[in-house]
Amino acid sequence: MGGFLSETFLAALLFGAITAAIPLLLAGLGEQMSEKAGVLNIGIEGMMIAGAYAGFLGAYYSGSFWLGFATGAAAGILVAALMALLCVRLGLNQIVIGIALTLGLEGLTALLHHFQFSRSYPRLPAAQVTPIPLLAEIPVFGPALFRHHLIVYLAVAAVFAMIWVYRRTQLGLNLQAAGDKPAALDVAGIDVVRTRTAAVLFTGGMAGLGGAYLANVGAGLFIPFITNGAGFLGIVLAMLARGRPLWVLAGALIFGGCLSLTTAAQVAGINVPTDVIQMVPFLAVMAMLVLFGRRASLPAALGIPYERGAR
Amino acid sequence: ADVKSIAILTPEEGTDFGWNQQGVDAAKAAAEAAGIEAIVASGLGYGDVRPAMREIAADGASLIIAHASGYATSAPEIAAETNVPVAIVDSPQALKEGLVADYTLSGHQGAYLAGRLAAKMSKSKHVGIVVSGEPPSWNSQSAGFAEGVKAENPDVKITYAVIGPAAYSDAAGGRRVTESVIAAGADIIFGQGNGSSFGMLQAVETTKTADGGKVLFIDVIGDKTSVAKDFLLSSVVWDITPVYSAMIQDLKDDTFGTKRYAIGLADDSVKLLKTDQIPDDVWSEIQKIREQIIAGDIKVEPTFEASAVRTLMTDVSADAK
Amino acid sequence: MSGDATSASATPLDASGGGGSARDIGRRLLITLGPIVVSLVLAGCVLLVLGINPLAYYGYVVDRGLLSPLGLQQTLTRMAPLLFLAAGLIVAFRAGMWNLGGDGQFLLGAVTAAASAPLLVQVLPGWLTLVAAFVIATVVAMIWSLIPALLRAYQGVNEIITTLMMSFLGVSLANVLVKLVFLDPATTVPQTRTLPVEDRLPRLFETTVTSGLLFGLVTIIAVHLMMTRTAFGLKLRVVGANPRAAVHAGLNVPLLTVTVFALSAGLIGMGGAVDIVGIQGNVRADWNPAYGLAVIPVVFLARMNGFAAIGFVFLLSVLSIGGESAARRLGVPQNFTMVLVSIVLITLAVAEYLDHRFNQARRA
Amino acid sequence: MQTTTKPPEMRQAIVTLDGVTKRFPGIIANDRVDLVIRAGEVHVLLGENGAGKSTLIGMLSGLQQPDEGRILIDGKAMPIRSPSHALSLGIGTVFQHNMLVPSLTVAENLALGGKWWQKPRLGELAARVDEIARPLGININLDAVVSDLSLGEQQQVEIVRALLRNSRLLILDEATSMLTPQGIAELGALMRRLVERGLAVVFITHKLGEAAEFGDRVSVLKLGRKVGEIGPDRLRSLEHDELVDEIVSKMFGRNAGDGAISIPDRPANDEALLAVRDLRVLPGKDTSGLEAISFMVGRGEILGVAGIDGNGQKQLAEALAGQRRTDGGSVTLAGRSLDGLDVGKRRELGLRYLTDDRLGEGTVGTFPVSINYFLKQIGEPPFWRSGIEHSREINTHARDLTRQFDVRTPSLSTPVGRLSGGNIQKVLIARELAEGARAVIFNKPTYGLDLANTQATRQRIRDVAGQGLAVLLISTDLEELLSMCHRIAVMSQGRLVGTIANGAGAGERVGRLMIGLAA
Ligand SMILES: Nc1ncnc2c1ncn2[C@@H]1O[C@H](COP(=O)(O)OP(=O)(O)OP(=O)(O)O)[C@@H](O)[C@H]1O
Ligand SMILES: Nc1ncnc2c1ncn2[C@@H]1O[C@H](COP(=O)(O)OP(=O)(O)OP(=O)(O)O)[C@@H](O)[C@H]1O
Ligand SMILES: [Mg+2]
Ligand SMILES: [Mg+2]
Repeated sequence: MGGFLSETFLAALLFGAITAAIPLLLAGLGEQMSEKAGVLNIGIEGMMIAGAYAGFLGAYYSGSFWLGFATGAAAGILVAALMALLCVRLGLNQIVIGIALTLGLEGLTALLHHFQFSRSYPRLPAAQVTPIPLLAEIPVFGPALFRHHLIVYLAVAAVFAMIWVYRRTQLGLNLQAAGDKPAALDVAGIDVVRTRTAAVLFTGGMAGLGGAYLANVGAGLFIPFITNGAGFLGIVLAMLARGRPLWVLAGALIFGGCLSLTTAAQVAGINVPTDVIQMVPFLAVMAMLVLFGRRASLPAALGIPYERGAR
Repeated sequence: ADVKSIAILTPEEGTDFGWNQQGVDAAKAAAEAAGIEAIVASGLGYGDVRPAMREIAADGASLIIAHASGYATSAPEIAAETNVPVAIVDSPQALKEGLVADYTLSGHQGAYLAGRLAAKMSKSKHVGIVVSGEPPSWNSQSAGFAEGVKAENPDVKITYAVIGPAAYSDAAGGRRVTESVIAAGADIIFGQGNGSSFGMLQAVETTKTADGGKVLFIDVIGDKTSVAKDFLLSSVVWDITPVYSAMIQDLKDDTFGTKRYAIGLADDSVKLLKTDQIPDDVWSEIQKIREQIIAGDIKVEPTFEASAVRTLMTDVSADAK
Repeated sequence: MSGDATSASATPLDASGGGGSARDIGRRLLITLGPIVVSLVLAGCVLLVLGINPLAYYGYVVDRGLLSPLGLQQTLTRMAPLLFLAAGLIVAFRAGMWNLGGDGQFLLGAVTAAASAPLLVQVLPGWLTLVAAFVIATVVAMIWSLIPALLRAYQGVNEIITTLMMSFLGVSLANVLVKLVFLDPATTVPQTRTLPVEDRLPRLFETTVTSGLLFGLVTIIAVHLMMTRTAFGLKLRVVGANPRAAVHAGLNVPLLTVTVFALSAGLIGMGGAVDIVGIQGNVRADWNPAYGLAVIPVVFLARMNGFAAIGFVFLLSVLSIGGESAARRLGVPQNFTMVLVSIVLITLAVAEYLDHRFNQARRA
Repeated sequence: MQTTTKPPEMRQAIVTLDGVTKRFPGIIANDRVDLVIRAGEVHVLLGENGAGKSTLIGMLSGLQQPDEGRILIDGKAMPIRSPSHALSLGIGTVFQHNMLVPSLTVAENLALGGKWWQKPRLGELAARVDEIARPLGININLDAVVSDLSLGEQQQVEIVRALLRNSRLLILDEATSMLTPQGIAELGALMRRLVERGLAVVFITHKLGEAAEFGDRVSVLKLGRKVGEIGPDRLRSLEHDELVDEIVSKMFGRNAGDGAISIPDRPANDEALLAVRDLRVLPGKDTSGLEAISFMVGRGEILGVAGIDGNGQKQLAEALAGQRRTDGGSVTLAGRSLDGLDVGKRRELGLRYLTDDRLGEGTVGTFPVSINYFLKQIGEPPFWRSGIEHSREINTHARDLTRQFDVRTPSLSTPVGRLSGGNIQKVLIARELAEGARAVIFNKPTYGLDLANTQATRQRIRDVAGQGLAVLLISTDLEELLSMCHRIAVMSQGRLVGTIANGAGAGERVGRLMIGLAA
């Protein structure tokens, strides 16, 4: 029983890939919304770590994963509110503020963890999974894909919800206009600052949720710097996807899959340093950029604050 | 010479139930025993620590313990510059009389014991090694563990997995990889990592073996009993206090820098943690093996290179087939 | 109007004009020091919550980062690589190219310098070794920037993604090189061979300050003058401010783009070299100081002005050296320094904004 | 000229400006302006470039807030806080500068502004657009992406959008600048129908003919102040020429009569200076190509290029200047082949190109005026020596040019983007005519300029030809071509469909060619 290529093992690998992909997916979807509306949200790593910390705190003290997700998302939104105030309302440089927020929150959560948990390292129980009837019984894929916490299905559903929002709703048009030609949106009677603020807050919520998932479901605990660059990967995914949520999903799965691949290779006894294997997703993305790069154009007003009446 | 204070520099905070905490605690204990002051500089990271060393030297420390292999280049340089003795790790050839001593530590003997223990206790006859990265001290213990398993029962399979480069804080990665290793059939996990080892613990606690059984965890360096009582099979516990005490003594005797320091089973500076999970008969067998190692009847050599460790793992797995 | 300091895309108005009057300098000083005082108060509140006396903390920061001779030397030493990084970013940002791949370029420069210098020093005279290490690091970093440069120049691919990706890749590659290729066979620790202290860049006078500081200062000033006083710099700024105008004016935009990337990455690679042959001596596996994350905002706050960047890099170094020391002495985790730097960055940015607003109101 | 149902002074005031003042850094854009906009009237706003017309519109549409004074809606003081507030008050605007989202389709652009949670009602929209656009003779493809449309088509979309809003007050800020003569006439008729339904229209134009033809009331701004108003009665009582004279004297403080046709004499020696043979450009995704264009321009000759906007004129200019890759054909200047040469080389040989996109590619808006004069000479002596900038040389020459070309700028170090459109244009002209010019391509040189600036620019062009240079004058304004050119070539869909010698009846023949008939 057991061993390489066993059903359980393959299922665990796939399961692991999904678990690793979900935070990237959430962050990427969030970042995509900001970028669509013209805000380059470099602070997403900070929003994620805030979400991871607050999410863990919420789940740990309340005993409820759902409350944890709620507090995580709320923390992300709180950070995003600061970013929206500074970058959208006041028009401060998005890169400066984004990096500053990331630095500050990584430091702050590490500090808080130090004083709060560094003697006890509390952990959460395993997350409750919701098997999808019938599908969950399929060998390998059932346990890997259809036995997850409900939030995972919701995250995937969010992809389709966002496709719908972008393609079919007035809000989608507004976001697109806010990123491509904010003045046109403004004179059409829609408040650009409000639209962008909403987008940034959404990013914060998604990033916070991603952080909370990472801490509560992915790791089951919070430790400093736990996000480990996931937010920056989210930025890359969002930029590559250029407004298409499905591409974010695909990208997140590729990254998650590559992580599992490194484990598979090791368990199979293939003697390749992990550094080399872990370059694979990045190499794949670079290759995609080289081949299809022409299409990776970005919203015209990305990164440029909007000020009414300015010329 | 007169020894007034010792200073210890660690890359992370001394609250990790592991390498950093062990260093800080031992330095404090050794200083207290010698009746001198201990200066603690923790959480310095893996970047440039020369500023901190220079400053501590200028503040009058009698000895600087650079408690990270990453500090082994800078510390001797600062020693030469400031004339303050330093102790470094992972650089056995770097001795310099009165100035630089090495205390390359290896728990490989203890890890060997842990391997014997794991092979005895594994029901699935399959154990896993999960590490956050591949620094020398992790490698020698991984190798020691594998050798112990193999010596106990060549039929026990070993699965070896590295979370990723610089994955010290990747708790989610630790959990994910450990779950995969458990799914591959392992029911005992020998885990080494800083923050990520809590992710491994989490995986062990929340994942069952294929037949619904319990998975157990063997830790290294520290004693995590207080945070993981029910799933902790054992730990290769280090105690560096004797090493630091010996350094202080050598400084007083002006023999610092003439010898290396090591830890081992003999003086209990490396020992296997006894937990409630270990049956008494197994424990006494382990104790016998310990005696044999101390007596030299069983030889355990440290292996530091990552590639050598990997080869060993492949070999071990191949043997198991 | 989208103010220069506040808009991510606006290039500062020509800096050549601003020979400051006394009042102007006073104002700059006020909008730099004012926010620092504010951030100290804010960060002090965090300290108070943690039960630490902020005054003691700041006392140490100032003393150990600025006033004590030893601390000042450390601060100046830390500035050396950061100055190169800032210079590289100034070239790119002024030309409107968002080179966010500094970390990868820096590390590859560092690793190749570290790999070559200890070997070269056995056959070459010391100074030639250092020159060679610099050249190698520069060229390698330049090559690493080639893909983003070509993609941007000929395919119009946004360089933020490509440089970020190449940075991730560069960091991994640097690790692989250290672990597999340039490994020092004499140690068990995965690291490159070590350049002996006596073969490194000389120190300044009787101090521990590396002469890399001087190179850094000269470089960043040279870059500043190049960008503001030469035809070449003006061409780059035209490309940055309005690429279509550059085409219209007959500039070879793709070529200039590639040049900008090469220059920027080369300077950053030099920063890696200066850190190695000036300070560190070798590169360990998994070493990544991630200087880019700190220097990028600094370059923006300096409005891509070389002289201002020197000031901000100095400030950053004081905070990091002094902060490390203060944290150790008071038992605060080192991470507090990150919080402090973050607050300083944000308040400086807000002060810029207020200053800009105030000016606008006054001119109206 | 017009039929009104009510006596003018009884018509209801929809919007009243009461002593409105707006200041920008260093300038008073509107200085205590009083204005009454009444239902049932087309109120024409006239004024030089920078007179403050767009600023006034900005305040009416909620983009700007007045520094002093009040705005009254239906007689009640009502600060217009935002564009959406303006829309809710029934004020719809077509802005001077394009306000469409290039990446969205026409339909999506028209739908912009709905409640955010709703689905855009694209179907409903199509019916309404049809209803509005058809009588206007506007034919727009709702599914086209805006960036694929020509500027003229985009302007049509904007007009339709403003009409879709059912506004009580419709503001058109230079909305006719990109329309064909036919389109302008249709728009005029539409405005008439709208005011008859009780709407108010504010119409801004630089073309006095349009003002006289469509307006019920004319207000004239000058340097931010309102310097005169001509009410409906007086407007009706004046003959067209008298009216133009009166407006011109109000705007410029002098008499008209300068817009007359004056074609410069050609020097006896009229050898071909610029010769183009079989020039081809491949069509792009959203641009038309060029097919076998051949023509010659002689020394001292002005060759006009007429055509509806978007028929390849820009591609022609760019291909000649070396900015656009060609797919065959040859260009020679004074006997020297330019084929394969880049922009800089062509300029050196004497070919100059004055772009129609002043801010987009002509200048670097954030750079000082002085540098912008020499943007095409970066690195050349005496301004740069061994690559080092010589500010004194640059400033001396810049000062000369500023004086010589009458560029009105606060200082040489002012960012050029802050100058008014006309003054930016003068900077460009100064740059292109710098020494060594042999042939000059002018692309829409007077687009958006006021009368005085337009005339000054036209005179420059005549002078240029008078000095023996070859001039290629691309324009969508037929009057302009007829008033200056020796010959007029007509472009349609990337081809030269004919060349007409200027003279009696030329306008009609050119017009026939433009709409696809034989001359
Ligand atoms: N956003 C702004 N910031 C600063 N100054 C401005 C701004 N907008 C307009 N101005 C100033 O206001 C003056 C009036 O400009 P405005 O655009 O209203 O003129 P205009 O009458 O519309 O000219 P044109 O006929 O060229 O459109 C200009 O000279 C300019 O200096
Ligand atoms: N960002 C700005 N800062 C200061 N002044 C500005 C700014 N933008 C525009 N202006 C002012 O606006 C005026 C030009 O306004 P605008 O762009 O409407 O040109 P214009 O006069 O309308 O010409 P045209 O009709 O050719 O467009 C300039 O005189 C300038 O002072
Ligand atoms: Mg205007
Ligand atoms: Mg205008």
